[in-house]
Amino acid sequence: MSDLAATPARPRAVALRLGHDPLALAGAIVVAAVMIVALLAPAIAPFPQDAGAAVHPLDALLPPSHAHLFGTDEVGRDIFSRVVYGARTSLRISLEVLAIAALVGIPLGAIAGYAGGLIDDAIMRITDVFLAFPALLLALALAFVLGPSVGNAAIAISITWWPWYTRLIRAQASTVASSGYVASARALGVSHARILLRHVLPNSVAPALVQLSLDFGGVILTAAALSYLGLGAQDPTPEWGLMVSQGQSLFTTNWWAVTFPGAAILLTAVGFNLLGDGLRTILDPRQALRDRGT
Amino acid sequence: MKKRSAVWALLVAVCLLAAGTALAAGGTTTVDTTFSYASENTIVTEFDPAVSYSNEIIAMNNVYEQLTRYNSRTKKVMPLLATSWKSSAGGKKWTFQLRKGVVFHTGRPLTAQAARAAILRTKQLKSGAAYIWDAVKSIATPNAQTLVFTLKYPAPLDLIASSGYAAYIYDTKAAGSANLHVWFNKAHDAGTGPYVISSWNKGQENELRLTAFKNYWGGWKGTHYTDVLFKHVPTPTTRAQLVQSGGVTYTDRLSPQLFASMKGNSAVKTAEGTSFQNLIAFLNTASGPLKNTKVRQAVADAIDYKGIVAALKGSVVPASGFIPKGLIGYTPGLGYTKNLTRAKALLAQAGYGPGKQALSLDLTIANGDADEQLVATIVKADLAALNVNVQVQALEWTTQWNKAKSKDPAQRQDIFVMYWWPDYADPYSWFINLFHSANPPYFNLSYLNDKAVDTSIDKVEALTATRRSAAVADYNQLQHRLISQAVAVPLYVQKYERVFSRSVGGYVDNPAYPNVVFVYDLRPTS
Amino acid sequence: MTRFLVRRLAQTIVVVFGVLVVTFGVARIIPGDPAVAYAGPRATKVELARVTKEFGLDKPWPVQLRDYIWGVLHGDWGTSLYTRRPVLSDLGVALPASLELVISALLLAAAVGIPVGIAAARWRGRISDVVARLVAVVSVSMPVFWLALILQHVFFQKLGWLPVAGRYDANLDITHPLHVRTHSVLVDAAISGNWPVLRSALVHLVLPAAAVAAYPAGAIAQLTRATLLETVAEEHVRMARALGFAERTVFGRLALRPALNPVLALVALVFAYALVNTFLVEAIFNWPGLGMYATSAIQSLDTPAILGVTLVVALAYVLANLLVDIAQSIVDPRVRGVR
Amino acid sequence: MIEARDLTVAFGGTVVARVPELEIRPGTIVGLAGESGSGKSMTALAVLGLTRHLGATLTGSVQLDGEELTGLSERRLRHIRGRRIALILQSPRAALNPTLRLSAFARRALVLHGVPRREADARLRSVADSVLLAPDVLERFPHQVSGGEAQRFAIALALALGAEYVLADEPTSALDVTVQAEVIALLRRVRDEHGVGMLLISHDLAVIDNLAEQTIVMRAGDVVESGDTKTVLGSPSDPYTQELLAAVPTIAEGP
Repeated sequence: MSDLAATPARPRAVALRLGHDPLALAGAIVVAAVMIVALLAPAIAPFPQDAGAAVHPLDALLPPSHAHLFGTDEVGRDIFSRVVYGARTSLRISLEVLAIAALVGIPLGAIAGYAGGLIDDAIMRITDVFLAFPALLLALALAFVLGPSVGNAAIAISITWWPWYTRLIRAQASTVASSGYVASARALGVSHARILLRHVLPNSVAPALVQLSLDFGGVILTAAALSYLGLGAQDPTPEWGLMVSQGQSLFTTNWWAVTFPGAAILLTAVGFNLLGDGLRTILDPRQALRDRGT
Repeated sequence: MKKRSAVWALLVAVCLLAAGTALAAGGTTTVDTTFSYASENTIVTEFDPAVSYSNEIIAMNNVYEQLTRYNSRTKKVMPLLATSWKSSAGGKKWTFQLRKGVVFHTGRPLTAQAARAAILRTKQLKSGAAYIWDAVKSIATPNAQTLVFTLKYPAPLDLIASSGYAAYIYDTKAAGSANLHVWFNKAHDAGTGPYVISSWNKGQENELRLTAFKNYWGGWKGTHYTDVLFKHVPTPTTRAQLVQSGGVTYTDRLSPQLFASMKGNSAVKTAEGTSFQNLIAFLNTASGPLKNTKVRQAVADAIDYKGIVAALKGSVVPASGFIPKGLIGYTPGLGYTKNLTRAKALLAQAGYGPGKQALSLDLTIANGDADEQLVATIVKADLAALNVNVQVQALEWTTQWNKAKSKDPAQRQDIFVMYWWPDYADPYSWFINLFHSANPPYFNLSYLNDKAVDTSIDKVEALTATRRSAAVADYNQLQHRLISQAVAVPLYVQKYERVFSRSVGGYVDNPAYPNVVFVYDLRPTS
Repeated sequence: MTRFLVRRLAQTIVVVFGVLVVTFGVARIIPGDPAVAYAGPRATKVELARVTKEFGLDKPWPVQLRDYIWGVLHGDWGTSLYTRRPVLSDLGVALPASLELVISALLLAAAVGIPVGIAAARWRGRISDVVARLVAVVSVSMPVFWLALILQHVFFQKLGWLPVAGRYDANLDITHPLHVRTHSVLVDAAISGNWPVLRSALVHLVLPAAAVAAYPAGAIAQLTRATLLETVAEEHVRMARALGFAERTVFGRLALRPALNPVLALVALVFAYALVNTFLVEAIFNWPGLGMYATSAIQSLDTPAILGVTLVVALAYVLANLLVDIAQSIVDPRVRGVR
Repeated sequence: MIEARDLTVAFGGTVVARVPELEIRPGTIVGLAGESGSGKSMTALAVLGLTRHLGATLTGSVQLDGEELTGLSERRLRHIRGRRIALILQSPRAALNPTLRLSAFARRALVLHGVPRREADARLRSVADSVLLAPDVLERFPHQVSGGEAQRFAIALALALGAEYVLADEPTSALDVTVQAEVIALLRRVRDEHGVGMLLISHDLAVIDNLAEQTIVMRAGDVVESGDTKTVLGSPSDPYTQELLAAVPTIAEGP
């Protein structure tokens, strides 16, 4: 089986090839926009204090206007400012979750793939157990124990997210482990740890990079769902899922309270998914092969 | 496309076809004699008429009847199971004449002895609103039609007997030798009212169904609703769309915006009116940081009452004291107003406030109530400005209540937000239940233990029957004391906003029986 | 075949055991003494002691774990503090409603996803491919609760085509009462030949199923396109074309069947995701499934019910995985040796 | 006879195969030699018009018994593929649909080309016997048969369809030596007994020398030498052919 692990291509080359795929390009633009909005939130948001604890009950539920681009919510806060700061909350949760998931999942996957046998089986069964638990139900339990909050939602999601990376890396690592140069390294008496670090991990990490870019959208959706159910972000934290939940009873009469936060979730998730798809075709040659159809 | 996916396409087509035909079939509407009531909360927590004290009032008042019924419009007590009554010996002796020809749903006739047994059982069980019968020393039944009450102190017994809670007359022999309480909670009833319980499935959307009681003493001449269906529909938008589409006949409270949008809608009728229901935030005077009066007063001064009323878009009116307008003892000009400077000063004296030690309070509200959620958001924001962090927890009502009554004070909340309305059209219920000391706590969730307040409450009910002006003065003085001590904060008085199908005739809102619809009195039109 | 099944069953049992242990662990870390929660705050000391003993809360935790697992296997999943009924009987009512919604959503997703995936692969690079890929990405990125609100608003409020909520028309209870056997309205109505209720149930199912079906449909379309393109690049398709088979047959029977294998595996993953998505949709459509049961359990701090829901969702996921593995070996003989 | 003139196959701008002239007469075998990537396979696919599926552009003419194939509609071309010109591929088992039993796959191909279902089974079984394929092998799935059996089945299917020409793309390269001999013998019988014209593509000059009367040598897409096998392989004029021959450890004597 020839070694299909892709050596990570140089960033410039990746950007170049992204340009060819219109959908991936669109994704990259949306993601860049969301990141800029998140970074420059204080500058972009006309009413930064509305993202905090400020309320203006007298201006409750004003329709979208020049002053309030997206209108105001049921306690008079400017929805546009809160959606802008919401970008920050969502990106922070995704970074937190994916960092934890990658740091736990990837090494475990590498060990399982490399070691094989009993260790592999044990790790994979543990992974299966955690995969069986949807993030929602763990968030439920955590909301009990530590009280619902953005942080606890992030913990709950990462607990159920790392197994995906373990599974992904294990498949890749076992192929790398069975290849020639690992056998020769071991023959030279190189320690298991060094082999894992120098050979197995670098060559298995590419698919994980692709999965990471795809998962940004997934984590944002899951976090929004938890906040919608009241298990994640709590008022006054500006979080898109929470804003949809709060505006829900106003949907038929004041459409803007629900529409804009929901659209923000959708747009951001679409952006990351398109970008992820684009990266996958570049970083994972097998997929490229499939796409060219030769 | 290939054969396989053609099959799939066919499947989807069948679904859509079903959609079309169903709608066509739904088109023909004969006069619909089922009155369906969409409620935000689950309907039944307790079936025993002696103990029932929660949302099931909306069903119980169609199954059971009281001796009398209060008419909020004329402010008079009307005959129901009792045709006439008179009081003597300075209001300490009341004689009621019972209506003839009334039969319980169990088949037994309504006699004075049966009525006496029902009231005594309710009194002995001492739960729910049983306190309303405290004034009764003994009940005599000289004959099958006459009830004679002897009271320990003068009290308005005709008004008390009209209470929406704990005043139902029921057949105490309904369960024979079995335990009556357990029998009731198997969804049985032993009332005299126009409807009988026909089916109950907890946790389902169509939770409770009542059906007409054939030999109801009022008879079934003319057009009446033959069935009453209580549906649990938590989401406000869904309830609004159901009533608008004819999916349900009546819905309880919608959000102010939804109600405003319904007014212009030809498919429904709307009704607005003042109510005796107000939203009160109880501050924990017994444990936690609010034990310090200065901190409580600061919290009371920090809240933006005008903002709350404005945000609720005309569905509420500002509160003045604890007694709503329309009841004796109502005192205008007693409401709080936001006073930030005084709030800061008071907090500073207690060592809290901006730049000083942060204060954390936990506030509980009932889950799913959009108005309470909004109030919590505004209170949290107002207090955040004073470096006071309010943790809001939305809980199921019974859980919120159990948390407040827990034996360990540390588990209890600092601020308990809930609605209150009188059991009968009299202010006494606020004070005996909410501010009179009681151990273990029941509804006195400020945990107030103030001898002066207790003694004043104990004598005010008797005064109402004898020297009304003295009673009014007492209520006035009581409210001033409670407000100055910031024991609890009245946030607003709710306006009832009803939305029901155009086909409903003869609807009259009676605020003495909160959210209750007396379905028998309505006329279904096509 | 049997060797593969036995190994797969053994793995499943280990995972189920793992799930039970984790659920038990979660129960232990949830604060609040279960006895107090059950007996009620006003319970006397004696009452609390009795409940503690009855629940066996005084024994060391390994013993409690053994009792817990023994209990679960024998149908004793504890009593719900909220409904005061055994959790298992509550789940017996709630699970069929959620399963009815999830399964119809997955069927709808396959009915839409697979043809879209085929079309995208067949006309790769052309407009319909780009459009199909865009539609798939949007449906995968759609927040399901937001979609549910929009569907309800458009199809009920504005167009009035479909009912707003509930499982079937309430006044059918009088004219055509449904004989409840399995608590799945579709199944019960079909068995007892109650066509009006069946039709009304189908109509009430369309919107919630569509909302839940969005993610799976997109995911299935994306994967079908990818695996189909991969299969079409293989030798046997070059041979099929050389034998004169038309593209229609190539992209249909010849390439699709081998390409379906990974799609089946996806169905298992997407099943759990869809089941959780029903939690978000049920409140909006007033669908009395696991979601509504879990939400009311959350609000009333009802630990046994929460654990019951956790366990049943986890077991459903494990079972779905097992069923998919079996289906895969049927669909694609290469997978685990022939029958 | 298959006649190709000035055949070029290009991906985007780059030409991958240019064949000035190719003639395959019934009952004869034309060898096509060259390193891998020299455009040999592309030439075979070009004849069957299958380069279009890979997104390549085809110029030049391909005639079958005088009928120009390059201009034909896809529908007309499909009648010729398999029925008159068959393709044999390098990895025999991978060339068969993995989810169909061999008999089921053959039956679909035969029915596609108008053979009634009843007759299809009989025709397949008789041809299978002629290529020493036991009936039970036909009931297996591709991953349960050996490489040799799969290749023999492919040839049997071509014969069952009545193909007059066979384009064999490295038919023996993926087989071990013993099975290679069997397949080579079978190909010779197909030429001699069934009068089938064949294009034999291989990088193994021994196989070409063994079977082919005519030989063409390609390098990087271009034909560097063509003519009788004896002259091309015996005394090559082109330096590249000489290098190729030198690289082969043993030279089998001519037929």
